Amino acid sequence: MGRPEKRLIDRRLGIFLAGLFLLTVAVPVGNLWMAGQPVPTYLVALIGKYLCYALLAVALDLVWGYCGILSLGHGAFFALGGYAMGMYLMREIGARGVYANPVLPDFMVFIGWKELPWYWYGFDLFPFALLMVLLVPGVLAFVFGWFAFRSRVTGVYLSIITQAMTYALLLAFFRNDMGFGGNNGLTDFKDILGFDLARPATKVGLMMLSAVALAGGLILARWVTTSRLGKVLVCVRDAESRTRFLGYRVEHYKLFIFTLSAMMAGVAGALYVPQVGIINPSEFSPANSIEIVIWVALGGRGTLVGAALGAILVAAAKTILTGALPEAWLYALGALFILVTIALPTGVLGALEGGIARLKRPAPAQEVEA
Amino acid sequence: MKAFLRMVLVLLALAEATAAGAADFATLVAALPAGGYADRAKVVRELGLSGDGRALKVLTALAGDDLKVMADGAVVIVYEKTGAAVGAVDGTDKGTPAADSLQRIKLNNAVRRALRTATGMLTLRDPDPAKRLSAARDALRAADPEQIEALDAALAAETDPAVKTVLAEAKAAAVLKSGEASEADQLAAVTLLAQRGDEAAQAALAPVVNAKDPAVAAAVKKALADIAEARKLWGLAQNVWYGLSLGSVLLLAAVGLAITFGVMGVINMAHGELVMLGAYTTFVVQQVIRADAPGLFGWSLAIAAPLAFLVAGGVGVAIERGIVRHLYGRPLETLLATWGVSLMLQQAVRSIFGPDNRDVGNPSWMSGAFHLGQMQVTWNRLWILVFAFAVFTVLLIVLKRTAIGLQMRAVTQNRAMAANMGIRTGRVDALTFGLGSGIAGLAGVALSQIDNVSPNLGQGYIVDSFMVVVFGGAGNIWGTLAGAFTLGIANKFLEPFAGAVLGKILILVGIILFIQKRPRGLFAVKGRAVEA
Amino acid sequence: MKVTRRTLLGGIAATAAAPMVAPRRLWAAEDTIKVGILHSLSGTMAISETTLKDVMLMLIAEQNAKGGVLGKKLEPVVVDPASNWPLFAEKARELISQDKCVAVFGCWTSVSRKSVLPVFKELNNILFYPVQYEGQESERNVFYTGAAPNQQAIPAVDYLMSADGGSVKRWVLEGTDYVYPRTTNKILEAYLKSKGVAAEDIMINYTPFGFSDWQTEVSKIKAFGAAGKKTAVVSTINGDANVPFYKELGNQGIKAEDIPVCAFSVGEEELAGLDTKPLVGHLAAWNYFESIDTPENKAFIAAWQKFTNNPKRVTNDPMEAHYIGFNMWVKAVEKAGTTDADKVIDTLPGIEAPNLTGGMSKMLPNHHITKPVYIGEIQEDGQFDVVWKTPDLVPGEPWSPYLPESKDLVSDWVGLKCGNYDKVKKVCLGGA
Amino acid sequence: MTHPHAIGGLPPETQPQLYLDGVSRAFDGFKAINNLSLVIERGELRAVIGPNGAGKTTMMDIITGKTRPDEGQVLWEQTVDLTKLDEADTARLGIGRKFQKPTVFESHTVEDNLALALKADRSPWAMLFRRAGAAEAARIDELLGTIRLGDARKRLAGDLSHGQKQWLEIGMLLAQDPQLLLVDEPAAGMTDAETMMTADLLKSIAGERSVLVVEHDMDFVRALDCKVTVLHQGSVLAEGRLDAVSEMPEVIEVYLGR
Repeated sequence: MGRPEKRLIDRRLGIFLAGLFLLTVAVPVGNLWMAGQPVPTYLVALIGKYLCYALLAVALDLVWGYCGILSLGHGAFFALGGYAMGMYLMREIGARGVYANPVLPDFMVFIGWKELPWYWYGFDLFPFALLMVLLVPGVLAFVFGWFAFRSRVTGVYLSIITQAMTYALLLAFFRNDMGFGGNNGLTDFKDILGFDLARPATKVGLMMLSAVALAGGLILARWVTTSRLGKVLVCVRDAESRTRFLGYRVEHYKLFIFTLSAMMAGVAGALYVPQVGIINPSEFSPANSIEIVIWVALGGRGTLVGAALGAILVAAAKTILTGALPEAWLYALGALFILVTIALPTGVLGALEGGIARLKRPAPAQEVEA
Repeated sequence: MKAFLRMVLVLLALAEATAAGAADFATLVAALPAGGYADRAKVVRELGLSGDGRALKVLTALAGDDLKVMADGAVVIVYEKTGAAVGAVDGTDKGTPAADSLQRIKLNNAVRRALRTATGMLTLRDPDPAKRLSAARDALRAADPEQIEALDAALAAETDPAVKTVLAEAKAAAVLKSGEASEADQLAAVTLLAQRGDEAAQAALAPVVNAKDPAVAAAVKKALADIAEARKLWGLAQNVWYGLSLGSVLLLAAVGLAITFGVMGVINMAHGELVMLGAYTTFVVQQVIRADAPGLFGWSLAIAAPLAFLVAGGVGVAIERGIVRHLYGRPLETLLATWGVSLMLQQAVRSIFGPDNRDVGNPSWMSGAFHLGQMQVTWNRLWILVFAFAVFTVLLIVLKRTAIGLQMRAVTQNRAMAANMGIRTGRVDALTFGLGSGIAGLAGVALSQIDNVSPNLGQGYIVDSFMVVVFGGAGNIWGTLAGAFTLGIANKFLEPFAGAVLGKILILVGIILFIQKRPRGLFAVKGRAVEA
Repeated sequence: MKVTRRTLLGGIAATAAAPMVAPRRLWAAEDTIKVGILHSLSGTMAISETTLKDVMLMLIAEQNAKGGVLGKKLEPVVVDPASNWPLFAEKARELISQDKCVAVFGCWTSVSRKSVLPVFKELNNILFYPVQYEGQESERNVFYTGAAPNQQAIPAVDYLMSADGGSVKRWVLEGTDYVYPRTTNKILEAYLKSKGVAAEDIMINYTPFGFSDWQTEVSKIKAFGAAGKKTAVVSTINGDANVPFYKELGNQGIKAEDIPVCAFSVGEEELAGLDTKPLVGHLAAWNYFESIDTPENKAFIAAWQKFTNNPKRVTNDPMEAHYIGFNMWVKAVEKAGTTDADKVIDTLPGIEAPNLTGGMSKMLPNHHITKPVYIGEIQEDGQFDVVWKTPDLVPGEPWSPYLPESKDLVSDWVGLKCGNYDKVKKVCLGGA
Repeated sequence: MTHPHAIGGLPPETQPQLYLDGVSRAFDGFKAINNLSLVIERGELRAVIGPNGAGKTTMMDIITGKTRPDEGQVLWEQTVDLTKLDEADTARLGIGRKFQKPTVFESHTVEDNLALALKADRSPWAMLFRRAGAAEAARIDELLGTIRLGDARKRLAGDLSHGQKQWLEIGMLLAQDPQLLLVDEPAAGMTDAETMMTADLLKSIAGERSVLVVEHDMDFVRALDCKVTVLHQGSVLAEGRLDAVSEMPEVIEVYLGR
């Protein structure tokens, strides 16, 4: 393990941010202004989606990589952020739904509801929806964490109850009575803040926004982890008991980072929904949350940039393989997971950096792997 | 036996032929193919009431789809094996008509219902008491006023007390339905049915709750209330049974995980797929038996169980040696690798067996149900419960009483020390993982009897299995036992009130809250050693 | 050493994958017409959807054998949306904008259709949707070849209420908790009440997806049926949960003669995973059964079993829907002389294509088709025996007249150019 | 919560710093601590000895609030009830604890380990914004001198030797500026020279602060040259100078005599 660098933007983050910046410049140019459209609109939405996943992975890395909390329920925070945004987008449709009801979303008319339930109030206002994107996942994480961390639930026990949490939410959101569209979820969005979601320019804008959010999330996460608080988090991860005996209220630290991470996940979800055009309960499924863990592990736990990279790699692999090998892609993906864990214990980023380091400075003979 | 039966039939036919008239029977049989289902049901009913001894044979053939119409319009009974046809009315030989020249007499539920009642009427005087009992039950279900006469005759001739009781109840139901008997008779009928006190009695009483006679109506109302009250307690017992049964399924699914995850600390996400492999092994075994030795079908599960253990256990050993071995000390990474294994196993099964459900049959001893008081117990659930306990007991014995079990515990408690004492830890690891996986395979055999056998089978159980192990307290297989049954019973008590969906949500919230109270599960290993 | 290991592992992965990989594009030539196939080949829905992918491949191969369309070969493009709803949208976009498919045949669940809808509207392409659904939708870019509620649910209930069906008086509406059962049950509840069924004679019950412990639910049905009135269950239970449901029914001794179960989502394919002996007489309502004896159907089954190289492979209703839909599309393209989406969409209404049950189905202006309705009883051999059918083809109607929200709505993409036109207010609702 | 004032001068003899009376604690029926009473005076150096399972670690768990006693009184400075507090509370009161197995933050540098242990506002919010200052650096220099790890300042704690880790942990305790140090077997795994140096260090710490040492190594206890408490089966068997205690027949029987 190398010595942690103290600078806010180290080389690793710097390179990644530079790449991200190039992307946000190249994509709009290539999509909107260049002849022949070298970047098809299809790709824009795809990149936007990957960037949201990357932000979600960074959020998980913050709690898992730095504080040792393996959350198997982070998909829940992502989905809640997504639902908050989805609710705004539903209200934004207004009377353009198939039943032309100015207030009720189609699915409510469809199941015969006569008035808007109270928890849908306010979502017609964008700022309120934005607040909820942060608040709903944040409050859930705070309450959940307050109970769990205070009772000193740790390790697999914590992982499993986070899984129980997202599973319970999955079942709850499936229920049509909940008023969130049941299995179909929220869909058929028209526009956001008056911008038509079907227009390429809107898609490019959302993708750029996602890139900015990812950059912001990375910098924020980096700032937190390089602060004294970040060091205490690592203390908690490595020696929780020692940290307590030094007088730190471990549960407060866990609560802080868990809530912050949930809010980041919520933002990722909120950006994801207008780009994929649907939010439904399957986002709460435990398998989705496990996949987030896999992104982080694959990219490199506790490196932030690695987590983002892992998310993008796996999502891109899925896109390519489901199209290129529709009957066999699961073999390829499964094999990828196994190979990475066994052959690259420090994740893709670790292997990459190790490789570069070796290239720069030819290793002494005895270090060559036998 | 057969000869005797035929003799009785002939005697009966002779006795009644004069009264009912042979022409009538022939007309009825000839009318069977005509008209719609409602007409057919009517003819069947009349055949039943005719009491004609030949009717039973015709009706049995009809139920078995062996009654056909020949090109010339004659109704014949066709013997399935030989294809030979005989006249349905007189038994004359009609040769062996070509299969496609025969027209089917189709059935639907209404006709089938009429058939059941009619066959029942005709077997009320059957020499076999079991057949008479089932006939009496059919009569009770039918509650047909037109059967009163026949029931009276059967009652007079009946010697078996059990059959007699049901016959009396059947008559009571018919009497109530007709509403024409004296008040005293009707009240007696109500009392009789109230004594029976089960769903059949309820079904017989409920329609006459608004009887014309106010006294009868009141008595029926009271009887229904009494039955409902009495059944409440049984309902409680029934719920406990459902809970135990669900618990046994959870236990089977989770106990293998209690070894690989609870004892060894490997987060084995492929556990569900090992269960699935067990179920597919059962399918393959049954396929082979169906093709080569149909007589062994009753034994198919007994044959499949050890094979499933070996298949899943073998795959488990391969996973351990190939992957998990490299990851000890990095427990969370086993999650990633075994998730990959799970994806590959799912897809492999999909490629080999196809994506749709496979038909795993229930041997006869796994089918049907029996009554325990007012409680219904299905055989398959009972055997699964027994199987779950058997697996658990054997596992306990292996862990506590055998040399390999001792080595397993030694290695999991102190690997270095065990290695120093000459235990080959690598071999023990592989065997322990194989044992846990093999048990997952056994669970698959049981689950194939109640659930889909499809590539998704495992995914349905993996989350629940982890919940059970963690709720019970990882590292303690007694905890898994207690956890499985607690969750099973709690679930089944919540379900009637909250519904299946909300019930499950409440259980999950319950688990979350419970872990706050006991952060190391139900059966936590206590003491200060835990956190050291 | 390092290099060798990596190559070795890569080699293993490649050899493992190679035999299983079906070539995605069958013709590499440029001069083909590409048709997208958007069905899940993995995940929970693979169980139902894989068959539909296969049937599309067969239909396209047959069409190519006949010379293709407009003188060009058809080229199927298969992708796997993996039962993941956002992935459906992504893959739809890929099929249309990357692979330049001129029409897509796909989706099973309503949520997957809802997920891809905006994509088809935005990119102006054509989706053929082959599964029975809850209605309440009619989109310009979608052609619904499965049954609308009036082509399945209502006739089934009519049959059960008839003397032939057993004059059912008491109803259990049992479903999986999602939109299709919820809506269907709502329509049925309104319909039953309009037929004079009392509220206490209707029990509605929902269970989660993949529900497997049916003990309590089945005993509840049994108790509900013990009220002395003829009771039937109308089941909108989703695929996976059906096998344990029927197993429990059989074991608890609920016979079709006593409490028949009429299902809308159980076909030949689902029965293939079951021992049907205890289930004889339970019902299903569909627009097609494999057992229906017509020359077209016989030929289709023979071709299917030959194509899949499996003499036991069954056929089912959504397959027939794809058969009809595909033939309609071929005819429309040939009539329009182009694959241009706008022209094909305008040409399709009015096109007729034979169904497999001896009739001619017609594409209606509301983008639904005319279909016969059959009620079948389960037989011992896993097939259905038709016990009832509608005398004529029933035109599909997306907007249910039994729901207050939709009773005034009509869909007409030819005259009114509107999927949700309010007859009373005389306006096309919504701004889409 | 009030933070203890800096200590100046020796406290009066009559004021016990720590007071345990009739404390019991059972695990699954086994009484790890049984009616234990113990008084530590301010500035005192005390060694606690006893065979394995005598309840030494459980006693420390109870004092630091990690384990709650079933019964009995545990008072800090005669007023604060320690049974109501948890580890972080007791640490903030001024009780520092060193584990038997050296526990330092291995992925942090030696310097960071000490910096994180320094007495300061421990709330997450304050930690988020705190940056290193000159005063802090000076204090760390001083501590590094005391524990003789000046050269290792920038090294990762995980790379230190076993003995160095023990020292670093003691340094972290000192950084907390505690009034009472609970030290669990500090000499375990140390060389003889290191053991003697540790004894000297602890002796120098005592006086200003109270120190309670649990130890097996008799040479080390002898080197500490202080009052000794012998624990047996969860209660105090004997108390006094080591020479006196080791001559008591009951002590010889249960502990030294083996």
